Amino acid sequence: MRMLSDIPIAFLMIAAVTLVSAVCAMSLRNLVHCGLCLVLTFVGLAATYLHLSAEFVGFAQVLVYVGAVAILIVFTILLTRNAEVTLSPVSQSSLVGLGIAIAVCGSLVLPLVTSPSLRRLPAQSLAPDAQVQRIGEKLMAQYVIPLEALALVLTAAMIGAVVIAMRDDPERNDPSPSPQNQKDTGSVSNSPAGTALNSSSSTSSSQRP
Amino acid sequence: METLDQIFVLAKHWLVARVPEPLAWLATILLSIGPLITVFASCFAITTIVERKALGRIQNRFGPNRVGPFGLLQPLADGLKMLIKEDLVPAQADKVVHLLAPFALVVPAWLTFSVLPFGRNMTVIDLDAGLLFFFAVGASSELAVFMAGWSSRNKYALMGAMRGIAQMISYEVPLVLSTVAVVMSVGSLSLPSIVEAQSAYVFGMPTWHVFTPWGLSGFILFLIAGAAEANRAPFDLPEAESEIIAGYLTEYSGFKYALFFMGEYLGLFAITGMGITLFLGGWTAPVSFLATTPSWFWFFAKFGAIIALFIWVRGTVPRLRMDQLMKFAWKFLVPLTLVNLVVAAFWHFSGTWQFPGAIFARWLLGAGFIGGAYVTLGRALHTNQFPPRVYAYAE
Amino acid sequence: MPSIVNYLWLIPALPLLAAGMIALLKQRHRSLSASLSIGSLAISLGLSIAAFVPTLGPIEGGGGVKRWVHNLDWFEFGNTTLRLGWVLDPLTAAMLVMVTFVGLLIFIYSVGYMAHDENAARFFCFLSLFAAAMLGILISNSLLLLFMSWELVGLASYLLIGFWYHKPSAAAAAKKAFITTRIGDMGFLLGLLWLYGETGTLLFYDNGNGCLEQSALNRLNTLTTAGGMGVATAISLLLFCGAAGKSGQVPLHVWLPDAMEGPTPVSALIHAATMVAAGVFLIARVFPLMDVDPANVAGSSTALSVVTWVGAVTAVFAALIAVGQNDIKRILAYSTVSQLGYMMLGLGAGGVAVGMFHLLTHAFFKALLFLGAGSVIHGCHEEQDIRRMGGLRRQMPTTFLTYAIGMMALSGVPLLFSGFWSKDEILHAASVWPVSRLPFYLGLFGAVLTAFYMTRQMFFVFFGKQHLGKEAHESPTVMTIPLVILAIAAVLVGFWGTPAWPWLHAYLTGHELHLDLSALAKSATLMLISTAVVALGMISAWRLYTRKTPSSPQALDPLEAAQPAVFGVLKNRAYIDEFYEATVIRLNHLLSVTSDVLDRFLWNGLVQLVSLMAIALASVGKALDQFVINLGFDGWCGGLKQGARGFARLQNGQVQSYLRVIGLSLVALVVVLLWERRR
Amino acid sequence: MNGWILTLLTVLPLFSGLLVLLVGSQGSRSHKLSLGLGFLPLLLVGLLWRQFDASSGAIQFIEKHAWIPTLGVDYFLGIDGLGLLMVLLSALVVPFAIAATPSSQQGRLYFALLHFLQAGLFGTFTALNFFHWFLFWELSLVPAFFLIKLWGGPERSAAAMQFFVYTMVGSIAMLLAFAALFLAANTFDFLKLAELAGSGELTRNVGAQLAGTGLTGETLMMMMGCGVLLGFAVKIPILPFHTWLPLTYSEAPTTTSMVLTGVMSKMGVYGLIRILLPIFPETLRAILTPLLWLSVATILFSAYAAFAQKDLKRLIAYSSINHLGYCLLGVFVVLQRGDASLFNDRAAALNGVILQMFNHGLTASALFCFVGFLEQRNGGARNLDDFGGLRKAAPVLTGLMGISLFSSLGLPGLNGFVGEFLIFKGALALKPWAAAFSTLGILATAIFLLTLYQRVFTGPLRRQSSWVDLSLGERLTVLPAVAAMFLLGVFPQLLLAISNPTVKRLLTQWMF
Amino acid sequence: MTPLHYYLIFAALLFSVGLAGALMRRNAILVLIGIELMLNAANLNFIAFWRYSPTANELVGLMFVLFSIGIAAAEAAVGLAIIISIYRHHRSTQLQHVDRLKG
Repeated sequence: MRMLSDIPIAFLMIAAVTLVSAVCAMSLRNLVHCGLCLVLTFVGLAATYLHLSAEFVGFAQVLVYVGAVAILIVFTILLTRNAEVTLSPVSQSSLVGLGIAIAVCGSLVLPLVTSPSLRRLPAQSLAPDAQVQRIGEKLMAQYVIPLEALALVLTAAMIGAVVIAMRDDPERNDPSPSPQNQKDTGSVSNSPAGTALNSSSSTSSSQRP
Repeated sequence: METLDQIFVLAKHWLVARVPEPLAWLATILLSIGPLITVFASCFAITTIVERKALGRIQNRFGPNRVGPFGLLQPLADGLKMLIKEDLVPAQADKVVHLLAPFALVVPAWLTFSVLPFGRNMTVIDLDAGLLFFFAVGASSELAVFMAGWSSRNKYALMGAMRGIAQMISYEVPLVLSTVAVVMSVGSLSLPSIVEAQSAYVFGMPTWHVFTPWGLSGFILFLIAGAAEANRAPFDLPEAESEIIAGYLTEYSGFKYALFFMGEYLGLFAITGMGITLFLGGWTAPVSFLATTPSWFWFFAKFGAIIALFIWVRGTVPRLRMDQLMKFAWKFLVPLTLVNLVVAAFWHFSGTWQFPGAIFARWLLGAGFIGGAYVTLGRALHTNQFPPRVYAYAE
Repeated sequence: MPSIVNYLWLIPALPLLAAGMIALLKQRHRSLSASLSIGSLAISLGLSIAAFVPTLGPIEGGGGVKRWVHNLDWFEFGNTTLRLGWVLDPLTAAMLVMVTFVGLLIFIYSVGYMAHDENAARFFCFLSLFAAAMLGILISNSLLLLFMSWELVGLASYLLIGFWYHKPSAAAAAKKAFITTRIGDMGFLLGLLWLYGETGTLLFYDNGNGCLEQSALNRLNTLTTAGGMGVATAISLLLFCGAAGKSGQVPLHVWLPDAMEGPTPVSALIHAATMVAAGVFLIARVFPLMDVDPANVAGSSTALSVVTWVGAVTAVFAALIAVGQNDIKRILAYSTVSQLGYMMLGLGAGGVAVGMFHLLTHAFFKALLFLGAGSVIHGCHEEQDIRRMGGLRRQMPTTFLTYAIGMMALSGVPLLFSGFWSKDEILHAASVWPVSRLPFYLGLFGAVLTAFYMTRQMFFVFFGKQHLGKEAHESPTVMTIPLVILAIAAVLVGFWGTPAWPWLHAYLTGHELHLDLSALAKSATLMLISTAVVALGMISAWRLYTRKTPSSPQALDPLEAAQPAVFGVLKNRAYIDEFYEATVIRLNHLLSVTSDVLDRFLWNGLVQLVSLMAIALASVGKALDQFVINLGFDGWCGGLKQGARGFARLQNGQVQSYLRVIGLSLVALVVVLLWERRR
Repeated sequence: MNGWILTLLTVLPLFSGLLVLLVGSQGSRSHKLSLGLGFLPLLLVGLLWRQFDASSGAIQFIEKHAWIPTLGVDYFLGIDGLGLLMVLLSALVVPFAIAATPSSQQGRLYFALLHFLQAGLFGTFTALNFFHWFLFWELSLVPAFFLIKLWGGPERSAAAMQFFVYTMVGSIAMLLAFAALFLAANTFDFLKLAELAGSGELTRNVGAQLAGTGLTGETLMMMMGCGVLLGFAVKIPILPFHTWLPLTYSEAPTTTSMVLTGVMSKMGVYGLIRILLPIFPETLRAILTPLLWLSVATILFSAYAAFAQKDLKRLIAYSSINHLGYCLLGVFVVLQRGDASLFNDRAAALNGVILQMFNHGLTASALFCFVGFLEQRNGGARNLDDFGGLRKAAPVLTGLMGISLFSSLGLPGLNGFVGEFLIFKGALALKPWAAAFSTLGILATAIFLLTLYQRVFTGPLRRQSSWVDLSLGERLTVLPAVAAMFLLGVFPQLLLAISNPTVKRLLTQWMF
Repeated sequence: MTPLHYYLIFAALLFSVGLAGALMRRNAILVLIGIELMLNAANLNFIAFWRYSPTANELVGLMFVLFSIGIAAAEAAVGLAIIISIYRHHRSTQLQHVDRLKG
């Protein structure tokens, strides 16, 4: 019924890969594997963006997520000793969770499928000119304030993350601080904030897990 | 001379025309990838031998001279060795990830070459955000290092991976920032347009970025960060044999080890290629009257020079300690690149100075500013850890 | 204008200065203080005489009185300035000489009298203060200055009467004196202020526009108050109240007998010579004002007729009471009151000269009598009740002689003694008084009584049996000398006012003076009547007491035996004190108690009431707050709390449960939207 | 035009109070220091007196700075003859009180509060703007309250509370009245208000502004007038509002009651002259007769009540109500309608009032000082029957107290007489019946004062032992006051030279 | 060109997978990964709508995604830091243990 060529093979392939890796990322026992599947999902998504001819966003997605966030997640997995943890049995509450997720999926997909307006959209539209030049101008002109704000947010997040994750009192380099005394020193470590630049976000080697 | 310059391009079009229509798109792709891979694989082989010979000479000894005349066939021997050696995989290792790691490293390395302009319109894919693509793909190498380090279930491997990742992430920042200066002055992310911007000649001197104050310092910073990114020379801490055997490569042997080894060198070649396009004017000739020589010749000449530089550095500069490495990156390189950015901006805006000697004044100011920053940062960081020596007995 | 007028103010100033200095001295400088006060008074006497000399000669232009005035500004208020001043005219000069002379004698006498009193220094201080005040009254040319000295005299009398302060009776007497005179002074003040209001000035003589001068008097003549009475008359009557208070006329005389509590020289000075005379002097001074009377019926202004009537009544009334007294000084006190009545009678009926003549003569012989009584008391060791004395003529001959001369002068023994001439002048004036003849008859009856009680007193004190337990002794010479001098003066003073040679009359009124014995003839009838009257009084007293001499001090007085009821009344001073006690003092007490009660309970009560109301309001508020709001509110809050606990369980800290809720709500939202769109 | 002396004068006591608090320790050192500081304002007033141009009678040393422009409130100080005398009185009485305070018990806080009280007084007497004036009117209450509360007699807290609340209620009425006035005239300045009132415009404005209340201008002015009058009535006091005074004066420590009676009661009369008369002439004239009845009643009732008192302080308290009654009579009598010929009488009455205020200030504080000495010597018992025959034991005390008693009695030659004479001269000409009744007051005063003299000083001396005559220090404290009594008695022109021009100006200004 | 709603469905699916993971798994990191997925699904929606919107040249969708990526990076960093500190505190990253913030 539809021409072979007009079935979006590329899109379907990418979508399939991404969805499968997303499901794996959620369900695998070994957390590191989940992390890696997540990376694959990110790459898949980047490919979708490229497919939607938004190169800049695709490359940005790869650079940010694959380059940084994935590493973060993997490191966190290492630091919180979850690498070996096995899957806990599927409990009753998780089934409820699944049910809700399915319900949400239905509530999202159903209107999409049935809504008349989407059909009206022109299937064929020429690729918008998303030149880096124009993006740069836009960023620097119209969206300069959000850009500055984003810079601030990022710096703040970086410092915050370092402060939160830093060990409480490095002098007392007690290898395994018992939960008891840990509790009283409060969750957010208040040791003297080291210079923001002394270690990349939580990956410096001095961070013995 | 025009044809010599475009010899390869013309050859490719000629061949594509030969191929039947439906497979034409496949042919164009293959024809652009094929030569790329062969050229750089051979470069890899040559550099291994040249490096070992050069190190030998630096250390006042002969390099490998047994296999073939003057040891020239040594890479062939190594390659063969790698292929036939047994590929051991540790028992508890995470087989899948262990297997995937080398490929996760090499594939992105090859991808980085797709955007470099080897000669006039000899770029595989002329991406609008070529530079961004280059770094995006480069960023995935940390992941591969992690997979290698973690999957081999070996403390040294893990330690090596951690160090490697820390180093690569830390040096990625100055690397990107130094290129930002170029992007800012050229105004575009696509590499051919950057080379284009440097192709003009003034009184016979080429307007390469390296001849501007920020360009020179940017080039030096780029090379340093690039070396660290590719785990070369002074920054080859992850595979520091003396400390943690081969770092994240300890559990690899045979073909996977060869792949890693090749990935590393490819990373080096990508960095040098990018350095050339950004600062040394890519395929433009050094002097105006030599402009007629083929563009790709100049690219590979500069390429060879920089690789020699790296080898030379490897031979002479001692390896950094881990904390010095980190401190150097964050406390020294990042601020310097930021200052460099400022000087680039100054250079850009002071372009309109008309009075005579404006060039010298601008040069002087720019260089002075960067030099000043360099000196102050150096002095600020120089914390003499060791108290002054007290010669108890000698008067 | 003689230069002395400018230094007239020295006369009162010197004793005042002396008083000030003595006050600053310590108690023990007795002799120094005595000499100071006597010295200052002596100088004042000299000055008075110096002032008296220029007023003697007749005025060149004839008619009118020599009068020199010296006025000065005191202070200004509004657009006017209040001016005070002093005047030198015959009236002032005469009085000045009399007061300083008698005062000096009394000062000398009191040196002896107070010899054994330890705070004599203070006594002399008060005496000189008194003298200064009295002299101030005499010379003042402004009614205000007169009033101020008047009040100071009152103060001095208060201090002197209450000198023996440790005796409660003395202190009470002093207070009584001051307050009764003060009542009179209130009238005086009102009159003064009214006069000031009407005439615009208080200066008597201010070359033309003084209040006693013709222009002011004519203005006053025209004005009448709302009650129809002439303003001048009203003012004069008010001034007369002051005079009555000070001179102890009938309604306000109660303080004078009690003033005997003070030492005798004080009584002598105050109740004989000076203070009491102040009242008469005031009337004499403001006589022109008194004379003004628009109605001017029967030749004498209403004011003067009132003066006459009061004088007459007081004379008789006081004489009657004097008869019933047993205390030597109290008899003399009542005699002074009656003599003052005579002076007022004289002033009212006969004018300034007559009144002043009797005042001058009375000053001398009454001072003599008081000092004599003083030496008697001194001799009888402080014994004052005449019934306990008796037969002292042998122990105290000089006192007896001088006292006899004084007694005869007082009762008006003819020809030789001054009392006869001055009383004769008054009786003559009373007889020709156009308004009515009753004062004349009262005068005669008073004369009889005077003779009677003086002889009674003489008999009790000097004749009859010796009742005194102790041995009486004659007073020292320092006391007897003034007695002798006064006795001589009592005799001589009479001769300068006899009808034949009316020097005083001429002097005071500025008429021609020429000796004509025919005047004696004209008044011969009157002189005969008065001698008869005096003889009648003396003989009846003598016969009564020689025949029925009371056997012992406690025995009844013969009169009392005859008329117990009447004598009882007289003895108790006609119960006037008790009457006052009953009315005025009681009223005062009542008023004070009511106002205090009113104060304490009514006004305070109101305030407490208001505060109670406030407290009540507050408690209502508290109750309302407690029961209505608290209960209601707490209940509601409790319910709220229960409800909230239900919701609290929802927030169980599990992050994923929150996520579930979000998911469900998303679904619900979409469903709603879909459902919405379908319709 | 803007001088600074008055502000300095007002601020000086505050500083000295603080200084005493900070520097002085307990006991005599703080007493000496406070005494020294107490005389500073007196020097300043001396300076004022010398620079004061008496003849003009206009308000001088004016200081006018905008303070709260929106409210029309400006910092407006200035004194004329009346103000100068009152300032002089406060400057005399407070050091007199400090000197008379037995340094043994009173701590430095006591002296500091006295200084603050003095500051309040200066402020009140120099203020010409209601806001500023009212501020100091209340400010002077606070130290007085504490003085009574902390060092008073047995029922001191009740007395202090009653004193404070009573005066507060009065001043609230006044505040309301002035708020309404502000609505109409949009200014708090006494002088401007006086001009407006004079021209009758004030009544029209009030009528217009507050037309909403449906009342006419006159009735509103009447209500406001009565409000302000109530404020002063409590302070002077006028009869029905005087019950706080005897309790307060008897419970307050002697030297405080010296200041209270010496100067605080004068604030009321000062207020009448400065504020009430110029601003509410018509209103007061309308209710003149009742006011006069009230003042006569105040004179008589207080005199007779005094006679019935047993406690010395209450007796003198009533006598001070009586004396202030005369001031009332003098002030209200001035309002009597009449032609220009009565100008001198009005001037007499008003001068008399000012003189009476000044003299009574001196005499009453001297009397309280003597009572203080008596109280000290008699171990705190102040009942008339506790004394007797002191003349023998303490002749100097008797003499000096006698003089001040007679001065308070109004004996000519002493300062009491001149004031009363002038008031009565004015009153008799303007309102004969009121003057006549008031003379009864003089008589009653004579009676109860002499009774006091008799009961305390004459008669047999009961307890020989405990009595000792005035020490040198006490004599030095009292002598200046007694000397002043003589001086002012003989030379009243000293005061009248200052007050008369001012009175003439006020009368012409009030145009009646 | 693939019609718009393919992308939207794909994004929805991705979103629900993320949500399912977040709800079902008990490990904090996995919840975080789930959230990352949801975020990316949203980004995808943006780009899809941007691509098919008539006013694509405005680059609004694109900008949105860029900023959303930035924010997501920051959020991931802080989230993971919190997880580490929770781990250090509770010795486990199981979400059930971390329930101090309750009513």
